[in-house]
Amino acid sequence: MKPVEYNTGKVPNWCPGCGNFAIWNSIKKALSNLEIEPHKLALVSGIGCSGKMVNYVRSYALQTLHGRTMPVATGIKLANPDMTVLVNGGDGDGYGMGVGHLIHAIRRNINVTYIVHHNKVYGLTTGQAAPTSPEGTITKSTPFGVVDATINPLILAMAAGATFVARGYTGESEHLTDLIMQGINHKGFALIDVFQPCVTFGGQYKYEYYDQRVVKMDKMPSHDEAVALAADQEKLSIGLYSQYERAPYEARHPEISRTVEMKDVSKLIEAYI
Amino acid sequence: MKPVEYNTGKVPNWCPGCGNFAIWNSIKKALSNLEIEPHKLALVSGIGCSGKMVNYVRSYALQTLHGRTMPVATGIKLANPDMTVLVNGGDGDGYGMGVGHLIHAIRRNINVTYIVHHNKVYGLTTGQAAPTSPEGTITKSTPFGVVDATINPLILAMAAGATFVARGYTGESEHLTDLIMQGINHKGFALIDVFQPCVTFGGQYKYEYYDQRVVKMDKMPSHDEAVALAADQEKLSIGLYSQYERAPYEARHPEISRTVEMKDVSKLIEAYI
Amino acid sequence: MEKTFVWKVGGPAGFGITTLGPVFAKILKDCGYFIHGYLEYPSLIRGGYNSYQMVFGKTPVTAPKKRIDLYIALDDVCFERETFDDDTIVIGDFDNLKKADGIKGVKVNVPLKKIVEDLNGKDIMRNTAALGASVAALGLPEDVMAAVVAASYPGKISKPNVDAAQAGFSHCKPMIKLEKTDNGSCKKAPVMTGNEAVSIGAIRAGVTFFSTYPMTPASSILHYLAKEARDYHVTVKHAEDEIAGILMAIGAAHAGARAMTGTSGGGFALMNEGFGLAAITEIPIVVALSQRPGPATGMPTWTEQADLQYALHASQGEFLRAIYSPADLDEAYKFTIDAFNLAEKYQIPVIVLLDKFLSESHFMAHDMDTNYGTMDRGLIFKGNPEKPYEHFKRYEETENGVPTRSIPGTPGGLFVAGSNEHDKTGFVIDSADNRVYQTDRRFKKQPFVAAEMPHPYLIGKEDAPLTFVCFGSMKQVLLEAMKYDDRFNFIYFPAVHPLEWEKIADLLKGRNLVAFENNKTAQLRALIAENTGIYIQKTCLKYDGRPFFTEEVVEYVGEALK
Amino acid sequence: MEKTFVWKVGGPAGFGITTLGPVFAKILKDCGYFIHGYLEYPSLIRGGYNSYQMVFGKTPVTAPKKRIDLYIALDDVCFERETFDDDTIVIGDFDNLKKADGIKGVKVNVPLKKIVEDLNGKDIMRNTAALGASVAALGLPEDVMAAVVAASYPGKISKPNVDAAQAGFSHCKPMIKLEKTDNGSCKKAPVMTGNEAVSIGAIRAGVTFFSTYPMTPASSILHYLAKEARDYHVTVKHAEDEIAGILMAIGAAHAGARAMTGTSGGGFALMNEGFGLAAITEIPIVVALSQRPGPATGMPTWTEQADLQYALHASQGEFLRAIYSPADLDEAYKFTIDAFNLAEKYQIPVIVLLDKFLSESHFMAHDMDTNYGTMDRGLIFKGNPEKPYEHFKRYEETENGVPTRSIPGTPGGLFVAGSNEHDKTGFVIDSADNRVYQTDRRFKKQPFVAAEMPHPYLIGKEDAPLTFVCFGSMKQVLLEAMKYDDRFNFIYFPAVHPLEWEKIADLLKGRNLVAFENNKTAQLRALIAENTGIYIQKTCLKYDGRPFFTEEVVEYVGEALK
Ligand SMILES: Cc1ncc(C[n+]2csc(CCOP(=O)(O)OP(=O)(O)O)c2C)c(N)n1
Ligand SMILES: Cc1ncc(C[n+]2csc(CCOP(=O)(O)OP(=O)(O)O)c2C)c(N)n1
Ligand code: SF4
Ligand code: SF4
Ligand SMILES: [Mg+2]
Ligand SMILES: [Mg+2]
Repeated sequence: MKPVEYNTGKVPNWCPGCGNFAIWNSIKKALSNLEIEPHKLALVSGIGCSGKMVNYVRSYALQTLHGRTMPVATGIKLANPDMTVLVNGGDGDGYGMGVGHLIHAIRRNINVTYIVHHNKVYGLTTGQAAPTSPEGTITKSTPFGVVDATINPLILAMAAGATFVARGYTGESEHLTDLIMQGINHKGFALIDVFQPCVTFGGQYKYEYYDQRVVKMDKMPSHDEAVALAADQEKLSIGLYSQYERAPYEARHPEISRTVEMKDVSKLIEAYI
Repeated sequence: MKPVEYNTGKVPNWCPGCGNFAIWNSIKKALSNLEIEPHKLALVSGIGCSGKMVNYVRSYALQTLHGRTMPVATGIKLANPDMTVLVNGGDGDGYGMGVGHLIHAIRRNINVTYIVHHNKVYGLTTGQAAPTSPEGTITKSTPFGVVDATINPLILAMAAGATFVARGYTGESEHLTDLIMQGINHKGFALIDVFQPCVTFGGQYKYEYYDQRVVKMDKMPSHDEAVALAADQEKLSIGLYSQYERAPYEARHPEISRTVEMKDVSKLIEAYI
Repeated sequence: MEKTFVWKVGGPAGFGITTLGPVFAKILKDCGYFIHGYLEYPSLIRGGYNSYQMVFGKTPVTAPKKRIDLYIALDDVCFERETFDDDTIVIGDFDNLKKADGIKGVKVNVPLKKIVEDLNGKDIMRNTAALGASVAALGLPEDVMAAVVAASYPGKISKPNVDAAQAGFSHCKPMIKLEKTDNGSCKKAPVMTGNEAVSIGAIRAGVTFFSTYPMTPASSILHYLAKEARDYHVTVKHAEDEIAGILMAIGAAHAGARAMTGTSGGGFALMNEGFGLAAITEIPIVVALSQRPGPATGMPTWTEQADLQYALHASQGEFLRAIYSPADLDEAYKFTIDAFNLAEKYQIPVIVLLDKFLSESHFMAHDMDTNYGTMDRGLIFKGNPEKPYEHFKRYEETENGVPTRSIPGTPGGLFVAGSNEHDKTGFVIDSADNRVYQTDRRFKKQPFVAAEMPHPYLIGKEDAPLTFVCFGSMKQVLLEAMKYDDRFNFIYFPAVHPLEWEKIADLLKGRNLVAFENNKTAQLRALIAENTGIYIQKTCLKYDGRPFFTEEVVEYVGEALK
Repeated sequence: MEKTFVWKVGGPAGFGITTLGPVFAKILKDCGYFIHGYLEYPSLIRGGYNSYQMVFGKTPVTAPKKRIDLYIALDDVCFERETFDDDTIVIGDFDNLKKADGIKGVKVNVPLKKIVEDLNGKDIMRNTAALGASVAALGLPEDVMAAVVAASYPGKISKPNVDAAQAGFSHCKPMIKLEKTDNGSCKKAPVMTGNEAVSIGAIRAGVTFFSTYPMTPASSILHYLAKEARDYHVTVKHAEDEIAGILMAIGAAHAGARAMTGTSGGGFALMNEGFGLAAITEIPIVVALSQRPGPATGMPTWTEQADLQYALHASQGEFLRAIYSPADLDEAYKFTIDAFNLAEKYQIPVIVLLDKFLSESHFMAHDMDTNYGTMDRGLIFKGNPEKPYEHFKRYEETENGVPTRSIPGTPGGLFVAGSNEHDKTGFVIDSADNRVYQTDRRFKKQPFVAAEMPHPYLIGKEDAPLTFVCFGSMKQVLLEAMKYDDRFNFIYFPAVHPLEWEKIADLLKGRNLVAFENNKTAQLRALIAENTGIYIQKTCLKYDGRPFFTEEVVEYVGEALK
């Protein structure tokens, strides 16, 4: 299937110039390259501009609640491991309200690919601070500047033991396509944090900002290098930060069955006689 | 005040031999040493065996909900920065349900001391798996063994940028007392993860287990050393893993006021005329 | 029947539709008209279709209408979404609009694009130019417009906007003869949203702590208080989620703050457990709950009154809560102030129940008394400096079921604020006696709280043949409709719980009742039946995400009394 | 009036009180007695006071009693907590008990400590020794006891326990002459808890996914299903919290699993938002909700029926849910099976409402038919392999408001399961028409679901002068009480929503009604009034954390009919 065939026919209502378009395109290309059939794709999203992705990619889509993509994706994958599960969510959604679920998803190594639209702001609710908003950022909810330290999702995910941690940038869409393909191919949990300029509320964090700072890594760094690169606020390295093997979650649940049928419970009852 | 004077008169109903007694004693000693008056102490707890601490230490105590100590403690400290805020909670409470709040508390550097009763199990609900239960642990909720990777709270907290990260052990109660004192004296968020044998449901993780493995660190390690020590499952190092300075949360809120009074809103209304 | 006039502007999000409302409101106000501004927008940032409707007249106007007198079309999307009468005046840049063929109405071509280009202005300024044209069409004075526009846009963008407005003005002739008015009271009446009134009420009441997580249509309370935080000493936290939002507020209230949170249904769901914590620990908090259509994410930017029963029953176990359901700015302001006193006096969680229509529409306030309210923090232990380390019977009744609070830090007032059932000092205990004592004590407050809640009352002619029953913002709609057909009256619930139901039963009896609610299941009707046994047979319900439009009420009354 | 007998054992947590119950139950059962076991324990692991009460007789017994016939005191704490009659037999190791002076009752001294020491056994085995003594006192056969004890303790601890029981037996003479029984049906009746019946029902119904977070008194459903996971192919997840618990289940159900979660009030609070997600996406799930006293943490190990209204109204917005309220094992089992079919057939969330009394007490099942139920997964799209990548109108009515599900993976069945209001394919849309269509369609299911719910019915003599009205486990209490005084009957609600209320109104009319509920605010009464306008004036309520004891009902009836 060609990338364009993954369109649903709905025209995305993101702001003109929004980074989400590039993510959308990269997803479609990655799916096309990997020949993933729409009915074998479970697309999951949070609530936010990012979460609207469910409307634009041909798939079995499920739009969850704000901050709650991970448990829903877990349930889908465990119930039907044959589905490719691809998750889109915002940085507010995933690193704010949802950060607890993220840590547990990492612990479980659920076999889903999680694309976080890192735009340093709450887009859909018109521009409050996200956990990725740097200290001092002035927003509607923080008119005197953010006072909480900025979350570093890559460092956190690596510390939590994530088996695949990557960073992409919407200004490097082929690179991003490639990351998404790697993420989908990875057997386990793949976090792809994507710098996605919010052209409306993103303040200085627009394409110009990233274009000046983003560099591609030529190979996967060592763990220590990865942490240092992830911490760097000036040189923003994109690519795969960390990957290792560990049995994906569904492989550790031999009880999984897709047959739903009435069961004989006579033995269970007899045990109480 | 002597440690014993911090008793409330309620006899703790922990199992005989439970590690919680040592935490209790260390808390009372630390308070006594620091001369913290009971009415200047806000004790906050979660729900669990650990959470019962509120009944046993003379203080203004608040027992929150399961997993929710951090936001309540944040509210208390911001409303009255003069209070010493000391939090007790379980490892299920704090690293399971509550891990999202923990990460955000760390980002904020809320000026509270958080003692996590690390017993590798849910005590109060009779022994289900905690996020600290090693893979393979057989419990009521995981009769075929835990399949989620074990959480490493120290590594996670350091990665999240905690300004004070320590580990204690109930078998080393003076050391623990000292850690608690350091935590309280620390201007900012202090996480003290305490190995606390659950003698009833803790499986092999009893005093003998820890006694054989626990070693005291003689000085604070470098960051890299700290991560390596925290990862070590055989040599269990106790002491201060990491500490650095950053303005505590209340210091970044100049608007804090303890005066509650009717305000003149005429200017606010006029702005709409 | 008095004539009100409907002005409406529409276009994609990002065209400055929303900002136009308050500017035009101010012009009208300064000209002596009463106004009501109603906004529709989808949950997106650019594109789609936003609209702002201004209803105005010589007497108070409080609800939106279907029929439009003057419409400003900023984009072709308008013609997909709106229908006009033959005599609707439609202002637009018709040279640049492609889908306007065949629409009804009187087209007025204003070259918005060109005006803005000529001024070297930004595209978005087409909105101000169109506004200017509409002001001219209405025969309103140019100088008032210019002054208001000048004052509405700060600094550098002030002048260009005035220029645009004046250019627009010059492109249109007066087309409508409005009735003259010289009502000075309008000039002095503030125009704001329900959320702004709630926020100002909270500040008036001395709120010192506000924490929540943004959620439409409650977010603007957070924005407002955050903005005023330093001037009015409110610690405002945008927390990591609504769970933390309410729990921070509870922690703060425990430590002596006047604390509040605010959210919509989904956030309230997450707050449920904390809500019960406030109840059992008797830590006073105020929750502004602004309804939007559910379930789940539902229709985030639309309106509904479907969380009444949820507000009444949220959180496990049984406990007393109070719920105000203000209809307008004055009530939103006053009830918020009252809510704080009530919460502290009775040590209960108090909800101020709003909806998107009230929270985000513009209304005119006529009675936002800046002196309203006096501080009542209820029973607070003064302390015992002699025995500073003693425990205190925080959960023993002092009067009316209410115990005495002890604020952390107070010498001799130690206690445990326990989420478990607890004894008088707060220590956990499972005994049957204590359970009954504490439960009964907590519920004993109920009749006293009920006596303090604003009581339902009848509006309109006592003997009307039809009586609507409503709560919250729907009062505004019925008031507006009554101007057109006064053959109905209505019983309005400014608060829904707890109430003195015996008295209410008398109010309801012997009338031709119709439950009038902005929901599907007639939740107020259920509440009334539950408490009085009076089951209202007829309903007039709307649940499409919009408030009732005036005409719909008039039509219903017409049908019903045919 | 038939004689039932009350045996009770008490002592600190950790003394093996809880484990004794099922062992003794089996002995009684094998001797032909009907039993009911009721357990009280505080929220702690060692110490405090636990007790287990066994009521038994020649006909079915279903509720606890106040008066104790035989009591086993394992510790001095017993005498602080219990009071006896003059003729209560009190078995204890009185040489080692210090606080037994002055207690009423007939003391029977059994040297438990010595017996266990002589056997070189563990302290805890005093419980089995005491059991043996009580079996002797009741004149029950030693061989049955020995066989049951032998079978109850596995491997190495089997023999020592038999020895202890027999030693205890030998220390006591028959003191009571029980009526002989040879009821073979008891022997064949399973004895278990309500949660076990629910779990077995879920397995019977083919549950393939269960995720939750442990919370008393629902945890044992998790434990049970986890244990049987591999044998019965249930993926069981102990999630990080209840939010994840319900959402994993929703994800799994979406992907084709039969999915369930289970919790108590506090966990349900956290599940609220997800509950609404299931509703708007029409993903079928079953929620076992076992009530305990609130608010907040409340009394975690005690019982109450105070979450009825919460279950009815939880989550923002308006949507259809179904709520079963089983009273006994048979219903717990069957309704759970039905719940799965109902959830899938109507694509709605279904609650099985329990309480601690039902969830954790031991009852005897008389009708747990292993063949009960047939699989009904409702309307499921078969797929269109020709056009595998096509979208499907997942949210278009097929019949009775119910659309056709399409399970991910099915060719040609693509759709969006949207938490926003959506069109027929699931795409987000805000239009008024669509909103009304979808809301009406979702609610259209209601009468069809109502017709499938078990209907309230009258138990007892048609013309009794007093009619209790109850739901859930309280049926068991009233059945027991009726044995002692049959001057009352009662209307029992095996389900609470949705119901065919017109029919129920007829059932209620013309009776001397009393709301009989294990809560303070009479929540079923409210539900009845709301739906029928019938406001029940009289109440018999209990809210101290305990279920009603039989005597309390008898006393109430006596007073009421005096
Ligand atoms: C429980 C809950 N709280 C709040 C909201 C309102 N809300 C929707 S999206 C959003 C934030 C979006 O920010 P982010 O996750 O960063 O996504 P973006 O729009 O930036 O892609 C919020 C606060 C909600 N839908 N649910
Ligand atoms: C929302 C909610 N879910 C579940 C529970 C039940 N619960 C109480 S304590 C606990 C676990 C305790 O484990 P942990 O936090 O490790 O504390 P410990 O008892 O081991 O000290 C659970 C599951 C609860 N109280 N609230
Ligand atoms: S608000 Fe920002 S993130 Fe949202 S669509 Fe617009 S540019 Fe994109
Ligand atoms: S169960 Fe474990 S943690 Fe709880 S009191 Fe007993 S020993 Fe301590
Ligand atoms: Mg964002
Ligand atoms: Mg624990």
